Amino acid sequence: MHINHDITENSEKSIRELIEQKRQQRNFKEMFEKSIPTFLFLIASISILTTIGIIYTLLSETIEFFKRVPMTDFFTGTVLKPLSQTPEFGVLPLIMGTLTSSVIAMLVAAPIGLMSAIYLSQYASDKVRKIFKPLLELLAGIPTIVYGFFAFTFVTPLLRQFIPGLEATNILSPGIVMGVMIIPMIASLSEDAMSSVHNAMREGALGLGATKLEVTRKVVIPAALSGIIASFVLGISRAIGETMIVTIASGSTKNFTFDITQSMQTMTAYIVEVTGGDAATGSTIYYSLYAVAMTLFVFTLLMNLLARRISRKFREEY
Amino acid sequence: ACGTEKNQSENSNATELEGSVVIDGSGTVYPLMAKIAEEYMINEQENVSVEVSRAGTSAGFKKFLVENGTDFNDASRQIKDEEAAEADALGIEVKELKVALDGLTFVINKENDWAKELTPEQLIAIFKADGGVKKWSDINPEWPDEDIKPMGPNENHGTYEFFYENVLEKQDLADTVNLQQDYSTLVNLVAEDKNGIAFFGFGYYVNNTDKLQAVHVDFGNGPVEPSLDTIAEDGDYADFTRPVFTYLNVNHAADKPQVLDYAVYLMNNVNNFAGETGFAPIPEAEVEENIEFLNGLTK
Amino acid sequence: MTLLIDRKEDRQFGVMENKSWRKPVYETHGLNLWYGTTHALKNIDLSINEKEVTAIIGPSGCGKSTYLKTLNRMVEMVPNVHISGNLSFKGENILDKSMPVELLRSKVGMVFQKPNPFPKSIFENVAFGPKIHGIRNKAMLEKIVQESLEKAALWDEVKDRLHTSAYGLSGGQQQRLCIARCLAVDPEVILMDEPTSALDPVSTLKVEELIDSIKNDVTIAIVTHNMQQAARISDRTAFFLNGDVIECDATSKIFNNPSDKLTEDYINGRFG
Amino acid sequence: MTLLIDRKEDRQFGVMENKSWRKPVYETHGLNLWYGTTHALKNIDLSINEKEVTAIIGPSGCGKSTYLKTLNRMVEMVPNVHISGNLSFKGENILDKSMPVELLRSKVGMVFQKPNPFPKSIFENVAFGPKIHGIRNKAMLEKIVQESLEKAALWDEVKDRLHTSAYGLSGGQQQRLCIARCLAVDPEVILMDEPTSALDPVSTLKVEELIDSIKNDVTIAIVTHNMQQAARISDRTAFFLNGDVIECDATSKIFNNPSDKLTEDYINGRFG
Amino acid sequence: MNQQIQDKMVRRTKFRLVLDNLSKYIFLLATLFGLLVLSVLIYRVVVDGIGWLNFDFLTGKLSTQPERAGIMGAILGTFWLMLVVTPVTMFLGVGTAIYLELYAKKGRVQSFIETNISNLAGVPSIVYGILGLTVFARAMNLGNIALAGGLTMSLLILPIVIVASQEALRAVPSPLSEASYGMGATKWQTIKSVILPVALPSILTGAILSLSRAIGETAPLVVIGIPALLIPFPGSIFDKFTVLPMQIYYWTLDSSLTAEYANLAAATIIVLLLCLLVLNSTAIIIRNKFQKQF
Ligand SMILES: Nc1ncnc2c1ncn2[C@@H]1O[C@H](COP(=O)(O)OP(=O)(O)OP(=O)(O)O)[C@@H](O)[C@H]1O
Ligand SMILES: Nc1ncnc2c1ncn2[C@@H]1O[C@H](COP(=O)(O)OP(=O)(O)OP(=O)(O)O)[C@@H](O)[C@H]1O
Ligand SMILES: [Mg+2]
Ligand SMILES: [Mg+2]
Ligand SMILES: O=P([O-])([O-])[O-]
Repeated sequence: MHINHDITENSEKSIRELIEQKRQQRNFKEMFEKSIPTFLFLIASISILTTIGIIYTLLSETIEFFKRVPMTDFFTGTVLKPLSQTPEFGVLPLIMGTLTSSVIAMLVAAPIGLMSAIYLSQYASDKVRKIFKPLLELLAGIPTIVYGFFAFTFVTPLLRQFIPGLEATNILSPGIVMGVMIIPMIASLSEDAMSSVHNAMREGALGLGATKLEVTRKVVIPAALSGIIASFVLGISRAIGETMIVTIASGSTKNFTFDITQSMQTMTAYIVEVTGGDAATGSTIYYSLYAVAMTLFVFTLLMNLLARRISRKFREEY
Repeated sequence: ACGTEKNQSENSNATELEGSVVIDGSGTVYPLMAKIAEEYMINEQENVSVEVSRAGTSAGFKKFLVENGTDFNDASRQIKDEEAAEADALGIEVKELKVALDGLTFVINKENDWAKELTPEQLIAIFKADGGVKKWSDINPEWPDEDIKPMGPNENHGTYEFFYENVLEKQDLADTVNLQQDYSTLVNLVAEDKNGIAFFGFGYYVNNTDKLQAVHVDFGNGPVEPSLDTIAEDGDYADFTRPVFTYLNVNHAADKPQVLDYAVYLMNNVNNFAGETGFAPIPEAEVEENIEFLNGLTK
Repeated sequence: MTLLIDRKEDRQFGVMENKSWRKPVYETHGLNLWYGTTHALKNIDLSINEKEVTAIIGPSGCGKSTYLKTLNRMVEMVPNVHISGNLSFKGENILDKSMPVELLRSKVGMVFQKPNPFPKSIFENVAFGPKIHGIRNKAMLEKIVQESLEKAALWDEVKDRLHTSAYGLSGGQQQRLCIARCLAVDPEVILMDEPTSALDPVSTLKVEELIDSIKNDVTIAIVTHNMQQAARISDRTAFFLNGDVIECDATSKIFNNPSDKLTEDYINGRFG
Repeated sequence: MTLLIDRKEDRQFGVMENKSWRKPVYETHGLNLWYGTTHALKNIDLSINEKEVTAIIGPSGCGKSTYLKTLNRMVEMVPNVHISGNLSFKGENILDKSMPVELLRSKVGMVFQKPNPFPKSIFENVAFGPKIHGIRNKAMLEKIVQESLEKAALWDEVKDRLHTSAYGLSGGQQQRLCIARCLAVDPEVILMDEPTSALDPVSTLKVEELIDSIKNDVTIAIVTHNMQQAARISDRTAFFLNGDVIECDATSKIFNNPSDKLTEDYINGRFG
Repeated sequence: MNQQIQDKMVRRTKFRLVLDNLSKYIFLLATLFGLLVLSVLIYRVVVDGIGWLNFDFLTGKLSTQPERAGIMGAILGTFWLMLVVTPVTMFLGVGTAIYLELYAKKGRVQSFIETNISNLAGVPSIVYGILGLTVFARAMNLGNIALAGGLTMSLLILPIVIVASQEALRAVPSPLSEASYGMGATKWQTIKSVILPVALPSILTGAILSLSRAIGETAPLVVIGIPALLIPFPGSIFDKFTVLPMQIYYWTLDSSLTAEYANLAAATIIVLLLCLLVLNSTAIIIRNKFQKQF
């Protein structure tokens, strides 16, 4: 194409010619451009390295642990006395503590979180939602150490006024506080799931004369069930991995019991106890740290996989 | 980030030192060591960083007895033979520095108005496996028919070992004894539980006299209340009095001037700060002896 | 604008029938509606007559959907809506906030542009309305479902898979299912907002036939952008422009001899 | 199908001019394109001639956009696209993978249905093309921006706010800005995919005037669903149906005397 | 059938409305519960801590004596920690997101990496602590310095940053990138001058929120080991350090030694919460300001 406007005369070169000319000089740029995907791939593989790092670290020391303590003793033992003269390494008390606290947390978080989600997505006006949501998110942003402090110095003494048998360190209070911590997570994920239910569907039901409650119960929740259940599972996973709240508020008694008024130790709190006290290499207790961490890792991994499986499965259905 | 403005003139005789001194070990000894470390950094060597941690005596030894380990390990019991052997094997020369005296204190809930005075035998029976004591009424039929809740620091702690070895004389602890990593947990447990009874260093008791009361122990000559007066190697509370130590890595002291300097400062000041942190002082003669040893390292 | 109702003469399909003067079901007087500051309906006067098909046409954004949604107060779901004026349904003022919309909506069904079945079985979709209104009796529900699907001319196509997901149906079938879902609560009016615009021609035809077949029982108001469709299926047509009703009259009149120049221009595709 | 190029006779605006036989810029022979298994373009034979406006019309889904996007290989951005056949630009086979698309696209600009200025200032929008092609000189850039905006008939409207966000412009101004952005790299061809369908009538007119004013310098291929627009602004018109080119001829011929029955039906609104 | 349905409907509608209203209030109460706990928590902390919060406390050095104790060391430690975390996570997080969203072919590798990232997001923080202890503190022999802590925290929040950045990139309207490609821009040019600038606000929002997670996180640092008494101010990322949450942890534990430590912990919590509030509001402001641009 021939250029016949001012720029040609003034600069002697047309834009097109200029561009052509610049293109000749682009060799370096092309090499740069070509190397970008590789470079970014290397960056992306850091996350894979992290996983490998975690698994390798945990696995190698765990294997060492199982050379000293038979796997069956570890997984079926109900007594954990790592420091005793005659140490016993049964992980069941820790699993019990972890599951108990998680169940308590979910008993608090699941209904309250879900109801909050329903309120925010179905009932609240835009204005109210705009105020409540960030406030709830604030709840999620509070460091767990603060929750631990709160559970220990406020919730436990409060509960003890109603539950006389409650010990000063117990699994109930951190469980409840953990539940409060998880509420925003469940509320927000479930709300996302419910708001992503097509408005058309909601309108369809409203158009038939359904009340909001009926729309929610019969249309929105069934349609968003995948997301809701996935949020529960993620909540459980979060509770299982929570550390500071239980460390501070539940003591370090390795009880194998169903009694939630008693002190119990979770897997995470055990790790803190052992690393805080004795992180020196070589002893059996040191290796037990990795075995417990591995168990914890597997637990949460399973939960996460389950959450994803659930949400994917339901998504396929509709 | 550390300023160096003022102390040139004040400590003109002392040489400016820098670097770090790493201390770990006993939680019981921690308050005393932290106090002295702070004073040292404020008044003596502003550019030396003294880091004090408190993993517990035994745990601390594991960090002390490795290559490039900690410089000091605080201990609420004496170093064990195995640990000393380990040090030999690693070529670490260890110097024991006795820093204060502590009284193993048994604490009970404020509301507990029956078990205020106990004998060592009764205490042992409460904590020992098969001691035959489960309820208060097992000790004295007039006392409440309620389960005793014994507790104490866990095996990471020198206090546990002192109790296990010197009081229980290596008899097994009852399964019901609630062993905790953190002293704060123990304080709260007893403060909140009418039937609780726990043992730990005197310091954790004197700071919580509003929440706890100490058991007066009857060693045979009438009940003795643990206090800075009774806790002494020849005091009334002598049977439950134990020395607390810090162990110095002498190789480090020889290599790092700040470690040695700190050790000297430490020994010069232990008795000044013992009282306010809940310890009884040690005889001056022992202090002198150690300072002499340390001065011998300077050359 | 004339409110006289003519007999419809040149229907393009459906049997010729003798419709005499119809009773208005909806009467609108001086209806104004604002979305925030947007004045979407301006002083609307319009009636919708019993057992007739009223088509609402007009260019995009003229307020057709808004008007339709006002008729069962679905428009209230939009935040910041303000309404003034009179709108009565069978003589009762439905803009009165004290009137429960749930009751109104069960009498005034709505069918949307895109079929929106619930993610449930075909049966459950149709039974939804009766169920929320308290009908639990299984035999009764089955009867209602079958009748509604029959009326919606869908029964034969789905009777063997009533309990499979409604999402397995084609677009046209889904739209007829949505109509069946409306019919199941035996509404007096069905409002349809471009019900065939998302459908292929064959499905569109089926839905139009369906409308034709139920119009003897139900009053229908239908928004459409397809002039031919309006001409084919409606008895009366209202032409909206920019929030105003320009003209409302018998469909034959609107399409053959509109009183307003604007209507004529629009019908002949001169704008829009 | 005839590839003869007629002189255009009844343009609706723009000066009458003497266009003689034009050289084809694009030549398409037996072009097939699949999206996965959807056969979107079927054996297309079509040329686009230099400094003419070629309109591409046809019902929705017939492949208009696909063909247009093939012309600058933007279609490759869709995963799973397969292309076969010949497509040459100024004699060079552009389907050849070894040809750098960046070069092609700098010569063949594209304007989309909805104006899509970058969230930058007006100046930066127009300077974007020259900059990515390596022109950094400030004076030069300023000159290019001004010239491009002038050609796009936007200069007077924006010259006082070159450094404010392009999002402050009206839809029609934004669309002209997008055209200016194309012009700034001095393209030989501009492809336009329904460039006015998101605009109001006044803005549409302005864009049409702009097309008319630049057609002496640039070859333009424009997809439109507005038959009047095609008739108004194009020299030649290609009618697509279902992935096929049914007819391609002088616009006057297509609209007044189409050779194919299908074309005639479409033009007269009988389907689509 | 008609009459039956009609009758039932009228009778039931009232009941249904009452039920609807009632449940609305129940749901509202549930929502308020979380907020109630939040306010009690904040109230308690403020009551305990506000009296101790003053200039000397903010700027002072750590001390065993409550009246003398200050948290400047912990504030600086937090600063150095974030100085490691911020660039590392931004670089790795945004880089990975760009790779996954814009370069990786949809396929096995891409979905493997994505699965891996979402699994990492669910790994408990304490496990990262163990990784950090083993890899950074021990194997790389960094010990418990800010760099080691920072790298550990980076890995911890990396998955969150990646996912947030991916969403931000995905939200860039495709007409914008199409326009750029249509002008002959190369992929990297398009990313650099069109996609990234548009996505930046959301990327920043996500990043700030994850960084605030790192600021409040304690467990990994407990595992790596932070001295209980550390008086000198850390002067670089190679110094030993402590951070605000660790200081809260230690003071909470030591409140049995000296009761006032509980107040110090509460005062530190106020400072920490204020920091987080500022960060979160910044994120929300950025989000609101740029959200409705397109
Ligand atoms: N939720 C809303 N908020 C604000 N304005 C709205 C809303 N819904 C519609 N409007 C405005 O009200 C006017 C009427 O909209 P309405 O949807 O009724 O038009 P319509 O005739 O149905 O158009 P279409 O044929 O495109 O569906 C339009 O100007 C529209 O922009
Ligand atoms: N990304 C894609 N993936 C799969 N199929 C596609 C894709 N884009 C278009 N198609 C299909 O290819 C065919 C042609 O589409 P194209 O967009 O070219 O139509 P069009 O003529 O531009 O229609 P419209 O007027 O609606 O824009 C259609 O059947 C369409 O469904
Ligand atoms: Mg509409
Ligand atoms: Mg198209
Ligand atoms: O913490 P200890 O002093 O009991 O080792």
